[in-house]
Amino acid sequence: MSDLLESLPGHDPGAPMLSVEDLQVEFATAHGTVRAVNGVSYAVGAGETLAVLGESGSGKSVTARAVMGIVRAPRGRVTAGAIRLRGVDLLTLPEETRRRLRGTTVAMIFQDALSALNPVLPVGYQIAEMFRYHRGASRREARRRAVEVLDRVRIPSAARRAGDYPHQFSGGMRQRVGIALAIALDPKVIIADEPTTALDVTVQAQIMRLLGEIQREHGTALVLITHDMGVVADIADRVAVMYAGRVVEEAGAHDIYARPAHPYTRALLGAIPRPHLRGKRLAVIPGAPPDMSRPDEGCRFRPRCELAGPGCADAPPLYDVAPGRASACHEWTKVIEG
Amino acid sequence: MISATVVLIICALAVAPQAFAGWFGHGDPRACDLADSALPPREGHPFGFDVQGCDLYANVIYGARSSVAIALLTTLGTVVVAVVVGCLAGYFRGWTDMLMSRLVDVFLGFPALVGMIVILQTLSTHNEFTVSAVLILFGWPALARVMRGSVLAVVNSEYIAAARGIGAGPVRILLRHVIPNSIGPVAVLAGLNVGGIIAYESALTFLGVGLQTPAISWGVQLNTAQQYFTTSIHLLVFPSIFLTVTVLGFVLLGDALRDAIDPRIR
Amino acid sequence: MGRYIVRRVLLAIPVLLGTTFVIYLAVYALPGDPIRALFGPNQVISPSVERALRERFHLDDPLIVQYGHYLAGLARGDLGTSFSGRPVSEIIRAGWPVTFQLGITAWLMEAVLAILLGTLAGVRRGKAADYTVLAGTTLAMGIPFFVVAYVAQFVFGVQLGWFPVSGADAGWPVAYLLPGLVLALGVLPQSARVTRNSVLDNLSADYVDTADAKGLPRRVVVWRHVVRNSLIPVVSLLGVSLGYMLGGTVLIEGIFNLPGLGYQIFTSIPQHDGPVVVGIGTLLVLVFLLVNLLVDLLYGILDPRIRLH
Amino acid sequence: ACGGTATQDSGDGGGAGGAKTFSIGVTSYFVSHFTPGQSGGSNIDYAVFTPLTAVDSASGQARNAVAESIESEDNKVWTIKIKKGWTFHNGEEVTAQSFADSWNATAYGPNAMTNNYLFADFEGYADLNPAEGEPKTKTLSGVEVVDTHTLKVTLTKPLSLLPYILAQSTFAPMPKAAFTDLKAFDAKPIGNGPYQVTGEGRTTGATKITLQRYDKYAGELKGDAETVEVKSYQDEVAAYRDFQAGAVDVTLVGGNNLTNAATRYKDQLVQVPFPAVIYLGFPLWDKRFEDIKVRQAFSLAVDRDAIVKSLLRGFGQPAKGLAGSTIPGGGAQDCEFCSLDVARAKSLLAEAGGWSGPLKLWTYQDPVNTTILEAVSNQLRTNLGIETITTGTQPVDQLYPNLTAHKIDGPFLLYMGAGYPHLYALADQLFTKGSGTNVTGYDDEEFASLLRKAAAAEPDQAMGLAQEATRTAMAAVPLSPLFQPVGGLVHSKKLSNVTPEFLGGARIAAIKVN
Amino acid sequence: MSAPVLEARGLVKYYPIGGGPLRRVAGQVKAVDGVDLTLGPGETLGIVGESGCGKSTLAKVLAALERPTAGEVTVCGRPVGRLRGRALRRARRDVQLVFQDPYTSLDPRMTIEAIVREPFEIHRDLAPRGDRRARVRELLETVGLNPDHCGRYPHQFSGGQRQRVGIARALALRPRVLVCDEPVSALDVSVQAQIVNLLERLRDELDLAYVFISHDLSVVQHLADRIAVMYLGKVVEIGGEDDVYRNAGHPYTQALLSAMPVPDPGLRGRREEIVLTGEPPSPIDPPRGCSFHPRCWKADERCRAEPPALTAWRGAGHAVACHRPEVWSPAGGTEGEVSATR
Ligand SMILES: Nc1ncnc2c1ncn2[C@@H]1O[C@H](COP(=O)(O)OP(=O)(O)OP(=O)(O)O)[C@@H](O)[C@H]1O
Ligand SMILES: Nc1ncnc2c1ncn2[C@@H]1O[C@H](COP(=O)(O)OP(=O)(O)OP(=O)(O)O)[C@@H](O)[C@H]1O
Ligand SMILES: [Mg+2]
Ligand SMILES: [Mg+2]
Ligand code: NI
Repeated sequence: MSDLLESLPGHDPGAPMLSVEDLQVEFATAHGTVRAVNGVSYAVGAGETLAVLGESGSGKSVTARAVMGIVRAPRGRVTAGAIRLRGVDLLTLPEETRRRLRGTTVAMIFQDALSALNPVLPVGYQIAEMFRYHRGASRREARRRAVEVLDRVRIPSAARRAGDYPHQFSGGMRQRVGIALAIALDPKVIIADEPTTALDVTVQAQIMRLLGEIQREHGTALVLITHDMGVVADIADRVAVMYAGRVVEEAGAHDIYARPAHPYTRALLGAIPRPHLRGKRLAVIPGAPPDMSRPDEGCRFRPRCELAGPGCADAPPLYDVAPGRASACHEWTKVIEG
Repeated sequence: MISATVVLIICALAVAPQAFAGWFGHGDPRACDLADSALPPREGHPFGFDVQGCDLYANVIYGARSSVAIALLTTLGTVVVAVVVGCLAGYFRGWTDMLMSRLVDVFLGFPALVGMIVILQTLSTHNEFTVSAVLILFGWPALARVMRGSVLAVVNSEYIAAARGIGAGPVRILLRHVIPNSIGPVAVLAGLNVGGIIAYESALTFLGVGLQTPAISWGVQLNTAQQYFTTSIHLLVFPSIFLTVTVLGFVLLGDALRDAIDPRIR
Repeated sequence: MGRYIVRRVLLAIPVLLGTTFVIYLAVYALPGDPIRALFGPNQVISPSVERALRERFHLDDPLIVQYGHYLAGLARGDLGTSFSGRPVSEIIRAGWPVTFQLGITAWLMEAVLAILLGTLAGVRRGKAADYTVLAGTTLAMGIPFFVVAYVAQFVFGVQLGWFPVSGADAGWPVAYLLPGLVLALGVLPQSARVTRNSVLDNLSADYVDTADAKGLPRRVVVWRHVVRNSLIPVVSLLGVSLGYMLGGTVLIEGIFNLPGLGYQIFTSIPQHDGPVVVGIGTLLVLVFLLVNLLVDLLYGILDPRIRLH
Repeated sequence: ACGGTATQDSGDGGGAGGAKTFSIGVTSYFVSHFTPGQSGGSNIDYAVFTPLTAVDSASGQARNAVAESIESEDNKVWTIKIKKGWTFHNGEEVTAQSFADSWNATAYGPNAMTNNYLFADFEGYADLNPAEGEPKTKTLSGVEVVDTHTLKVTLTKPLSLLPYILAQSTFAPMPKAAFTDLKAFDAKPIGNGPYQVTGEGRTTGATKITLQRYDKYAGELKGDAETVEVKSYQDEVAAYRDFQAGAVDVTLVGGNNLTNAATRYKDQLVQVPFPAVIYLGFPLWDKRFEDIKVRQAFSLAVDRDAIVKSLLRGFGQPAKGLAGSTIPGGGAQDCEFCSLDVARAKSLLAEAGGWSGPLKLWTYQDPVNTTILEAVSNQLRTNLGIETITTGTQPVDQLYPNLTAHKIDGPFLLYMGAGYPHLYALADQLFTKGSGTNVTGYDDEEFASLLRKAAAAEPDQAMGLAQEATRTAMAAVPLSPLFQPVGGLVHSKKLSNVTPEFLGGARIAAIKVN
Repeated sequence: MSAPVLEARGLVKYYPIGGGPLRRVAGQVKAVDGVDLTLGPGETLGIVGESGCGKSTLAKVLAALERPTAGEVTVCGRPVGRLRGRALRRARRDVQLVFQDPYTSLDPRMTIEAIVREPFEIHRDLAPRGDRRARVRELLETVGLNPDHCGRYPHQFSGGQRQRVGIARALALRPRVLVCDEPVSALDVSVQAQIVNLLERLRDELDLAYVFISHDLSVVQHLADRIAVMYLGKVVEIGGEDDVYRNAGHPYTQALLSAMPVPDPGLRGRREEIVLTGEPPSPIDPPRGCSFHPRCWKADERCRAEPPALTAWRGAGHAVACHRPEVWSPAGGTEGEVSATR
């Protein structure tokens, strides 16, 4: 089939596979408007893995959902920014075109595989649907393709298990089904939102290996949202660290672990329990994350930051620290030097 | 909070009808002249007259008393019984659950109207209390089923285990944790049921076992109106308007109540 | 599965026996005199006739003996004889088809309307459609259904002539549409609102995000995924509402002149016709239990997480 | 009527060459039994059966029907000659034996026929209905078959009104075939009337019975329509609705629908004054009503004209006496206290010591009754100043036993129809001690002896004596007549000559189909 | 070592499937299948294991929230197995459970003050009525919450804060043992560190003993004195922190350790990983013999036939349930021949 993305206005083969530019997302709540995402930018190229790190509530998932176009109206709204796939701005496209891109060009893996799968439909059916509504496949053809996909994610005796329901699978297998949904149509970008948080380490390792293989085979761009610093260290090419609705640092994986350029990143790394810290207190970040419904002009990390000075009353821009590295801290030089 | 306002107004009507009945005319629901029988609205009598020649407006206003009393009594009664039964069945499971569930089945399966007729006929006095009692008797099972379901969902949650962990006994767990967390759906359903109750009161009158004239209630009025609606439509329209507004008020109030006891939504 | 059904059916037996006793007790406790009722307002009863009738129907025996007679008959497959002289089994056989057709019609109407309206209201939450459904259902609920029945009969039957005013002569479904609708309206508000809330719950479920993220058309997401899941609580409510409908036939059959069981039981109460009331009442409970067994089985189909053993 | 649905073909009855047919709506009570001993005397009963006599609705006189002659010397022993040539629908000849069989069956206690009491004055009744144990014989000694066409009837006391009594459907004959299966006969009777029941007759669960004209009918009034469809309804209201929709050609209307019918079907409505009275009875056992002045005051405080005019829209006759003019012997203004006189009512009540405490009025469960009772209670409150008036209803089967047991604590609104069209019947039912329907507890020797005399007297004197007895009773005000009810027969345009039967239903055989 | 505060002997917990009145039991989930544990005062026992291996069930049985099918739990020398009603409720005071999910373990309709205050209302002897409010504030402070927030509802707090509320509630009863069932799994690293620190502080201040359940090996390593590894309802290896992490003897422990991600991109691709094949077996119908044998790369006939007992292995207090234990450590490669499937 002719590639839908290529036919869209603004398509540029040289542009990054996915780029998020200054994205802002708001939610209307009983307590007022929550600006959950407040100027997030990141980019990921084909075949590359971008890990998105950050405190709970920092807007990682909301950004991902905005990319997928599933921020729920009427409460949630993308208010500014752009989301580009190879230069095509998704936000300017009509809803129907966006729908046709979902699953075919961008796909998402959700955190909790059990609740992310429809409990009353067989898993095979849920995968087959994608072939039916995007590829116009017949019922039988779609089912055959679904079994193939289940096979690809290493579900044993896939043909037989395609008729089973999600609750009949173990946690690891469910997550593999979730991956199967995402890769079924060979999308160019996969966003994985904490795909292994609920799983134990052996299963987590399996899943991560599987994602790596798929990425290698198809050159998919992968956005991996996670809390687990170990996983990031294992597979990410680049890392974006988010805090309070913004990306506060972006860098290559090696650099971030070796020499963080933002105090938040530094604190995060210090909080990881490591064998040599046994018996000692872990480093913690004092205070609590800011209330997103009462935005603070200025650096959002200021109240919890040991380096905070009067200059921090102005919101820091994303400083270019080094080629491919950026930090949103006025004092990044101090941080990077330790 | 429209719902609360509506319900408050209706309750005010029920408590002190005399304050409202006289707005347009003499306001005495019992001052009747057969010569006016079923006449349409006219000056001083905005709703017209009923078949006995009484002012319909005053009657509708006074009718709130019995109807609302029955609705509230019955709602209260059914909710209490349903909560008790639902809690026992859902919390203790086992035999208690089975017995209660079968009892509920029988009550739900047996034609309630038949049961009501038989019992009311046996009771022979038909006032607000007996009618409410019978409506409660046949009204609790549906609510109890809902309650049981939502209790089942709650008792398996971790905060119940936590309460047990700190040594809370069954009574405390039920009163402090289970009931507040499981009563939401019952509140909504109870709100929905209010309309049904007033309608049922009317059906009982229609069957000759409900409130009877000279008792004044919307049910009695609708029952009479039903016999004359082809010739005197106003007899049907005005009580119906009041009834519907009341019902809507209670439906919304049930929703609001559920939200009010849920701190997550506040 | 098979075991489960057998167990449920066996469990129904004591329930039904209990029901017969309770109804018998209730009819027995009714004040007034069955013989007097049999004769009507101002008829003279000669003592000899009265005595003969009392003997024939065991009316002078204590309750337990009467009930014993009834059970003994039941064991022989004899449901007893009505005071009017007709065997109860014959009355049931004659009335059952009418009630069955009426019940099915009403039930189908309720199910279809509840799901359509509830889904509409849920999907369009907070919009005009939602409020229209709320208002409409409230109206339907607030007005007693005998009033609805008479008005519907007058407007659609007499004035517009779209449906037969009464009687079962027109056959299924024509003769049952209007009474069925009136019956369905009585429970519709509840089931439509349960559907609506269930749809709302499911609309915010995670799997809907997945379905959206898969790029499925909205209508597929709503009907395949959301409605399918939302049906689960609705189905159990539909099971319960059948009980209400069977109860409602008591009035509706009379109003629409349908010679069914509801009408029979209704006319039998003032007659103190114990055997008829007990027979039909128990039958209705039995039907209710069976239908709810079916509903539970259907549950297992709708929700594969539930396994019945 | 408005356009009916396709389900009814009542409109094409007069179609070219089509058989004449119409449908009639009745309440289910009308067709609940057909056996003479159990039937209620509905118009359907009279279509299927013809008794010995019939009461002419115009003149109020009993005429011979199957009877050739009915004669007696002493009003005690009667000789009844039967016309020849009458046959049952199965071809069997109607003989004296047919009558004797029918009567014996009804009078035989263990058969438990509801009309059994009507034979109480026949000789031998006591043997068939002993106070205890099984009767030794199965036949009435007072009914003797002299020959095929002659019956000899012996009564226990003189009763000149026998020809009137014999007009009731209870006294219709039964063929031999009936006695092989009485149950089947009750559902599908074989009568001797102008119409025969076809098909399976009355079946459980069906609301329709088809009548077919019996062409060998020997009576005068042969039916016009070839078939008549009888549809039974829960009540007249339902039947009237079906009439409006065009599904029924003729039906009785009552209550509120009369007004509607009177305007919508002006030329298709036949008014039917019922030979009955609606009255407010007083509990004579109740101390508060011991004083006749109280009863008089109550009677004077009711505005009968307003009730009839406003509530009944004129369909009724405000009572001036016990019986209306439709009943032979009725029409007398024998009720002194039947007109509204508030001042007099008040003063009478005051003379009696005034009223204190609550007052409860009773009636049986019936929408029309309750409406009227409410109006009465409103008037009593306004006119007598009794503030705490309530009303109560009970089902018939509770109310009557409670009345007889003197357990009702207030005046009661009741309906009483004459068993047969004669003032004597009404007075006897209401005022004779021991009568099942004398619920006021009225008991007066002077009245009783007058009525006994009336029974024994020749017809022309009987009337006067009955009237005198009634006056006596009315003077004591055990009850206060309110009005004589009027019903209506409404029929479609294709029918004519719609006339009422005694109980109000349309006389089927008389109806002409255009 | 002083007398143990918590002891479990031969604990077994089976859940019937499809049971109920008049119902035949269709099968059993063998959630916990013969576990022995001892916990000294102030000691921390870490429990790790695959999802579904029975960790939470064990926690509930230890906290006397579930009655064991067999075996005995002894708290401070008192067996709790036969206690009922009031006595049982008293006994529960000494062992408190901290739940995994801070979202579901707090009653959403109670303020946190009410939640923390509830233990005082149940056990009136804990504090006189007048002191309760002060005690609640004190407890909230102890766990690092602002006592002025005590009128708020759980949903107004972050996950870490809620977890602290749960801990404060448990502490109100002055227990000897806290059983923590994955208390940090739902939290992100920075909050996790706060809770871990809090637990350590409380241990020092109050001499609490912990049973600490987690599937995050690094957190367990950080906190625990001894570690028990569970597989399918059984403890397959138990020993001191050092023994288990450096000298793991059971192949399952080895697989777990090898899969543990290390937060250092420099080690990427250089760690040896043992990849387990196959799916975890069902606890309804566990494999015969050693329950790990279907996924074990060195299983032989004996493993298939005979369940291995927990036997001492190397260091003191280190025991392994394997017929052929071998030493392996994630960093130092294998001792002996391990054919790791890649
Ligand atoms: N539907 C919604 N309505 C209102 N606020 C929302 C909604 N969804 C998310 N938010 C808010 O947006 C912010 C960002 O949420 P998001 O889910 O993106 O966080 P996250 O970084 O993914 O956190 P976690 O690591 O816990 O998944 C939070 O403060 C959250 O409360
Ligand atoms: N109430 C119960 N009824 C039936 N089976 C249960 C019950 N609770 C737990 N189980 C089963 O017992 C086994 C052990 O469960 P448990 O929750 O203890 O595992 P876990 O090790 O805590 O897993 P996780 O790491 O996922 O929390 C599982 O197979 C589970 O399905
Ligand atoms: Mg998230
Ligand atoms: Mg667990
Ligand atoms: Ni099964």
